[in-house]
Amino acid sequence: MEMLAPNIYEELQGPGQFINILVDESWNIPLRRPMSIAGANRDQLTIIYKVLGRGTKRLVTKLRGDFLNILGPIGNIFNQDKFNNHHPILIGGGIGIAPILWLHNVMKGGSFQHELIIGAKSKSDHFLKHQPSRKIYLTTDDGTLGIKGTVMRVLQQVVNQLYEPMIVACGPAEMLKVIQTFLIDINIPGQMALESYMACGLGICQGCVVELTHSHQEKHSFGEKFSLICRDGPVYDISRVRF
Amino acid sequence: MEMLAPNIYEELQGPGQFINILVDESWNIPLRRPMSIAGANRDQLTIIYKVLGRGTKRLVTKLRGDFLNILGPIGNIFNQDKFNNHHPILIGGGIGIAPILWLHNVMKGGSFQHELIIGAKSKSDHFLKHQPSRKIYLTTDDGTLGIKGTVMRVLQQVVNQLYEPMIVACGPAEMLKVIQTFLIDINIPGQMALESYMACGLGICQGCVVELTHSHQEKHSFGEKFSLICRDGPVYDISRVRF
Amino acid sequence: MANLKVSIGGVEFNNPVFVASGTFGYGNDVSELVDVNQLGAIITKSITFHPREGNPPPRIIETPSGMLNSIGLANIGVDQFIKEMIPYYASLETKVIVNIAGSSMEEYLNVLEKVEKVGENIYGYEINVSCPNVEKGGMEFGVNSLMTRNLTELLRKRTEKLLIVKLSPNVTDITDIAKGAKEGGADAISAINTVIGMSIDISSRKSNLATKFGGLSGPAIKPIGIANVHKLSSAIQIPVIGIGGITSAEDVVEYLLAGATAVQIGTANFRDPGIGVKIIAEVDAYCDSNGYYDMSELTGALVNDS
Amino acid sequence: MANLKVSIGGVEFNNPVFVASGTFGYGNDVSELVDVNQLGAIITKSITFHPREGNPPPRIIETPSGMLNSIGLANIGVDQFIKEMIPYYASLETKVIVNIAGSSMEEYLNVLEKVEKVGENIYGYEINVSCPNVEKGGMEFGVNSLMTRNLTELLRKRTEKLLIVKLSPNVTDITDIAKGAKEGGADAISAINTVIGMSIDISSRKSNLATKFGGLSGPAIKPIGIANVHKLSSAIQIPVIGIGGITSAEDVVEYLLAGATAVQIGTANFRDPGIGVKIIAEVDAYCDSNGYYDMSELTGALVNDS
Ligand SMILES: Cc1cc2nc3c(=O)[nH]c(=O)nc-3n(C[C@H](O)[C@H](O)[C@H](O)COP(=O)(O)OP(=O)(O)OC[C@H]3O[C@@H](n4cnc5c(N)ncnc54)[C@H](O)[C@@H]3O)c2cc1C
Ligand SMILES: Cc1cc2nc3c(=O)[nH]c(=O)nc-3n(C[C@H](O)[C@H](O)[C@H](O)COP(=O)(O)OP(=O)(O)OC[C@H]3O[C@@H](n4cnc5c(N)ncnc54)[C@H](O)[C@@H]3O)c2cc1C
Ligand SMILES: Cc1cc2nc3c(=O)[nH]c(=O)nc-3n(C[C@H](O)[C@H](O)[C@H](O)COP(=O)(O)O)c2cc1C
Ligand SMILES: Cc1cc2nc3c(=O)[nH]c(=O)nc-3n(C[C@H](O)[C@H](O)[C@H](O)COP(=O)(O)O)c2cc1C
Ligand code: FES
Ligand code: FES
Repeated sequence: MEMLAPNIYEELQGPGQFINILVDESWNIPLRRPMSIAGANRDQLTIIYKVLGRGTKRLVTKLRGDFLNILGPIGNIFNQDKFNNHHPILIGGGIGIAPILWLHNVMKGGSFQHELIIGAKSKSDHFLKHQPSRKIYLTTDDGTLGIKGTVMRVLQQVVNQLYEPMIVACGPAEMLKVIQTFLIDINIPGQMALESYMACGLGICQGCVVELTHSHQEKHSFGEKFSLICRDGPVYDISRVRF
Repeated sequence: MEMLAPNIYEELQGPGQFINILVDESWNIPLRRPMSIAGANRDQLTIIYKVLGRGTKRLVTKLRGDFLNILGPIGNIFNQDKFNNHHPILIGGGIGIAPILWLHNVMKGGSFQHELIIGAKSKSDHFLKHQPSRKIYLTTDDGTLGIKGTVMRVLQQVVNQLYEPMIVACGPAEMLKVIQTFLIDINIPGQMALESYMACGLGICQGCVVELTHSHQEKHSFGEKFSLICRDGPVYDISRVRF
Repeated sequence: MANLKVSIGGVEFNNPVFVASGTFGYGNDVSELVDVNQLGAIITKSITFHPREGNPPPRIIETPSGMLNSIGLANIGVDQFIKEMIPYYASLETKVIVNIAGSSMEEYLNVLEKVEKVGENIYGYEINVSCPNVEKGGMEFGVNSLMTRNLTELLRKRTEKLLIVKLSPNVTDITDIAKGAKEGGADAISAINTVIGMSIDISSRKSNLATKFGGLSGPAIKPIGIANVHKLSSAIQIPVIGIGGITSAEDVVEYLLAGATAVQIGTANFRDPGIGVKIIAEVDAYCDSNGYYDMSELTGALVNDS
Repeated sequence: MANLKVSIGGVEFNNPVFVASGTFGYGNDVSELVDVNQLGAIITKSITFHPREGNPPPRIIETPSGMLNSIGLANIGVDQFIKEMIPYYASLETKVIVNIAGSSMEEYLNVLEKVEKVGENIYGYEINVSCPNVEKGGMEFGVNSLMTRNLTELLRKRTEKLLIVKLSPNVTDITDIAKGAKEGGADAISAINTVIGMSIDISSRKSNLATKFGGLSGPAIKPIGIANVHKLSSAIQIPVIGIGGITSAEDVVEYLLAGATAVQIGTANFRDPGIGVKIIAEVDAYCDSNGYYDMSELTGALVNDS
């Protein structure tokens, strides 16, 4: 879905950031729905979303030309400075591909070397081409496209062939958890963008927390153990998150 | 608004009856909205409604071809047998014109003599022509069409010129109340169709009652003092209602 | 086909989906529209000893995801009920539970004894304790544990049929009241009755209900119902019948997981009196596609991992 | 232009539209988006003596026309609050009220005394009594009239500023608790806090909140808020601040008619943090087009004709 949002575009910092969408003007759907920005072009933002429940079902009913009440840009960004002496491996799974795709496109534009791994259940969930020669690897659980299995299969392969790899991931909690365990084991650094239920996206409800491994107070979070994904996230160092 | 409703059409008894419309499939609008039938032609029902609040605002968003969840036909009908030795004066005001128009059309079809008085705030609320020669009198509060004033102005005039008049009225409670007081004073009989908030329209919520002057248990009402408008009404003898 | 049967106090119901008191009349009004025999049970509109006119209109108003009502227990009284409804109920296959209300212990007892004498196809009583108790100066039975216990005990002595006490959520500690009911000999608890609410028409500056206060029902109160059912089922050992805001098979499953043995559908009947029957089929389908074979696998099967 | 000013316990507020505790952070998070100086008052997130991490996630879930939360009073603690927020508040024109929570009488007192020493632009305290009282074995202060009275009395002795007691609706008789607060010396009552609720994810069979139970808020509870405010304003003579499900100027007017002197906007801030400021303008316009010149013409102006 594409939308014209000049004000947000102006303040945009980069991949990782998201917008918070009021999908229904009535209280039929009380809370906004957060969606990562999947791309930005002039005044236009792109989001990619999967229809899961009421909110996203409502979102698909929006027509070209409709107004949408959105708040953003929200959150921090993938830290690209850290890529300097590293070879980034971008991993996106399920509804977490949006920020990864944006990052991929940004890096492609800047001709930065990187690998891209996108996982999904089945062929129909994909919209890229499986091109291992161009370092784009698609996986499907059912083997209908690309490599059969999860993103882990590809990751395990490519990670050994690269010098100083660094992982950038976004996707379902289960996927991130497996990646985290794997990376900590082999001592490879990484960043990941998290998701959670959100009421405000502004730091005022304290609803969107994640537990951190090292106690340390973030800028916007009230405590040291829990961090606000909407303001101090969604991007965290992979080792810092306790699932 | 017109709708195809063959099942309802089959069971239809006549003017006075209404349908109960689920204007929103979600609970954003919890209760159905009752609307009098304004006409029936083959399998097609007509309703005429005024946009007042959330329910009717939702109703106007329905498009040709949409499905509408309706229950009906509900309620009793104007008792036309009683017209036998009488000269009916039909009075409709505000959102109460629908059943009156249907009755008017039915009687016109059967070439029954009658007067029709329709009152509204202003010209734009009317869609008939003011034709005193054809016994159709329109009134407006602001004098922009027909006779300036309320339906009472016309009623007071015509009632004296007729032999054994009988009133059939539907409209806002205040209008019906004034008509009732007037008729009781001069001892003229009448019927009127009432409105009220309704949850079910089926007799199961007991929400839609009106107080009666003479205690007497109706078929569907639980008590003697209060009568269920949805099942024992909406049409009542004018002298029986306590406003 | 899962086994939808549930058993409460020794009585077996074909399925756990009942219709709530006051939201289905006596069942007869809609029997042309709905195959009421498919329902797990019909709970009647509250019956009092004398007929009751109920409160003056307006009696209902819509609210966000719900409604307020102040019907005021309008009902035909126990004598007319027995005369007109008992023969109708005898023709039904669905089990009928008579909801009883009263403003004194004696009134509850008198209604129960009359029904007890004649009641064919009446499988039990649901005691609505949310009525002002005239003996105790208008205090509701349902806000006091001891009063609830005494009332239940009195009724228990006169009937072997199912005795269900229906509780109000408008109390500090619902489990305390439930314990009173249990000690008095109740077979089951049903909860919740409506939540006290009010709404005002700002243009007329009047309450939207003639009685000012009314009872809130519908999806808006579902989280309140779930919380109360979960509290109750954790605190007492008798079955709990869940009520409040149910509109779908998912809602039924949610109540069962919270600890309910059966549920009642209320306000949703006003939008669609056939919703109960539809939901039964959907619960069945849900069980099939999720591998549940018996309702007992759902009741209280909440996963506690914190 | 109507006169929107309202006075509570001698303090004058520019308008009756405040933001509710826990739904606006400390005000600073959204000050770039919203002109917070237009608000009648900012009620801070509850402050406790020590910083509190709050409950584990998930902490929020949507419900019909509302939401459940179990934030668990996450806050930065009184010391950091004083260090970081007091300077910010000194720069505001809007009056600030500090909401205090605690699990013992002493904790409330210690927080109040610390703020009392430094509090510039702090016009008073809102006492959140819906916290479990560790001294009394976890029983909430807010469910007991005497405990509420004692707590209020203790705090009253230490401050001349506005003392508001915020009440929970999860009690049998809210007016009883309010009387305790009034006797203890409260200047005003605010009501309601959230309603206890729960919801379950039927596919994982877990509660949607890590803590199982949470607090229900939003339009779903508006009728409950209106009912409680009307009960309170009829029963006690001190001002009532209405809270619960407010999303529009009409809702504000409804609360005022029910008896509130001012109101607080909660959950609606999460959809639009600027809603309070918008509503103020709309209340003004509403008064103009309906011939009200002063808020006092609205407060309690319910027409009783039954
Ligand atoms: C920072 C952030 C960025 C996001 N970016 C995207 C994106 O780019 N594209 C996209 O499709 N989605 C994204 N999401 C998730 C998206 O917000 C949810 O999918 C959406 O809110 C679901 O709404 P719903 O009403 O359709 O589903 P609901 O009715 O709320 O839920 C339906 C089902 O989806 C699950 N679900 C709900 N919310 C989430 C969630 N946040 N994560 C995982 N499962 C969930 C529920 O558990 C439930 O089983 C993002 C979330 C966050 C916090
Ligand atoms: C038997 C019956 C037949 C009816 N026939 C028609 C008809 O043919 N055409 C038509 O336009 N309307 C008819 N009505 C009224 C119609 O049901 C209401 O106008 C409608 O429900 C208003 O819904 P809403 O959501 O738009 O307004 P709401 O948001 O519910 O209310 C908006 C405003 O309208 C007023 N209002 C609401 N319901 C009524 C009512 N029943 N009577 C008068 N004022 C009301 C409210 O007090 C409020 O001020 C009938 C009602 C009944 C009971
Ligand atoms: C219009 C109406 C009338 C009711 N009448 C009764 C009654 O007579 N006796 C009773 O015990 N409960 C009565 N109730 C309460 C319901 O049985 C039920 O407990 C409550 O509505 C909550 O369920 P719901 O949210 O599904 O409606 C009534 C509810 C409504 C809405
Ligand atoms: C996420 C959230 C956090 C809250 N935190 C607090 C709090 O810290 N202290 C408090 O007194 N009330 C707290 N409340 C209650 C609100 O202040 C308010 O009383 C309640 O939400 C009802 O108003 P509403 O329906 O407008 O949200 C909180 C409410 C929500 C939704
Ligand atoms: S979503 Fe409200 S604080 Fe993060
Ligand atoms: S509308 Fe329910 S009984 Fe008439």
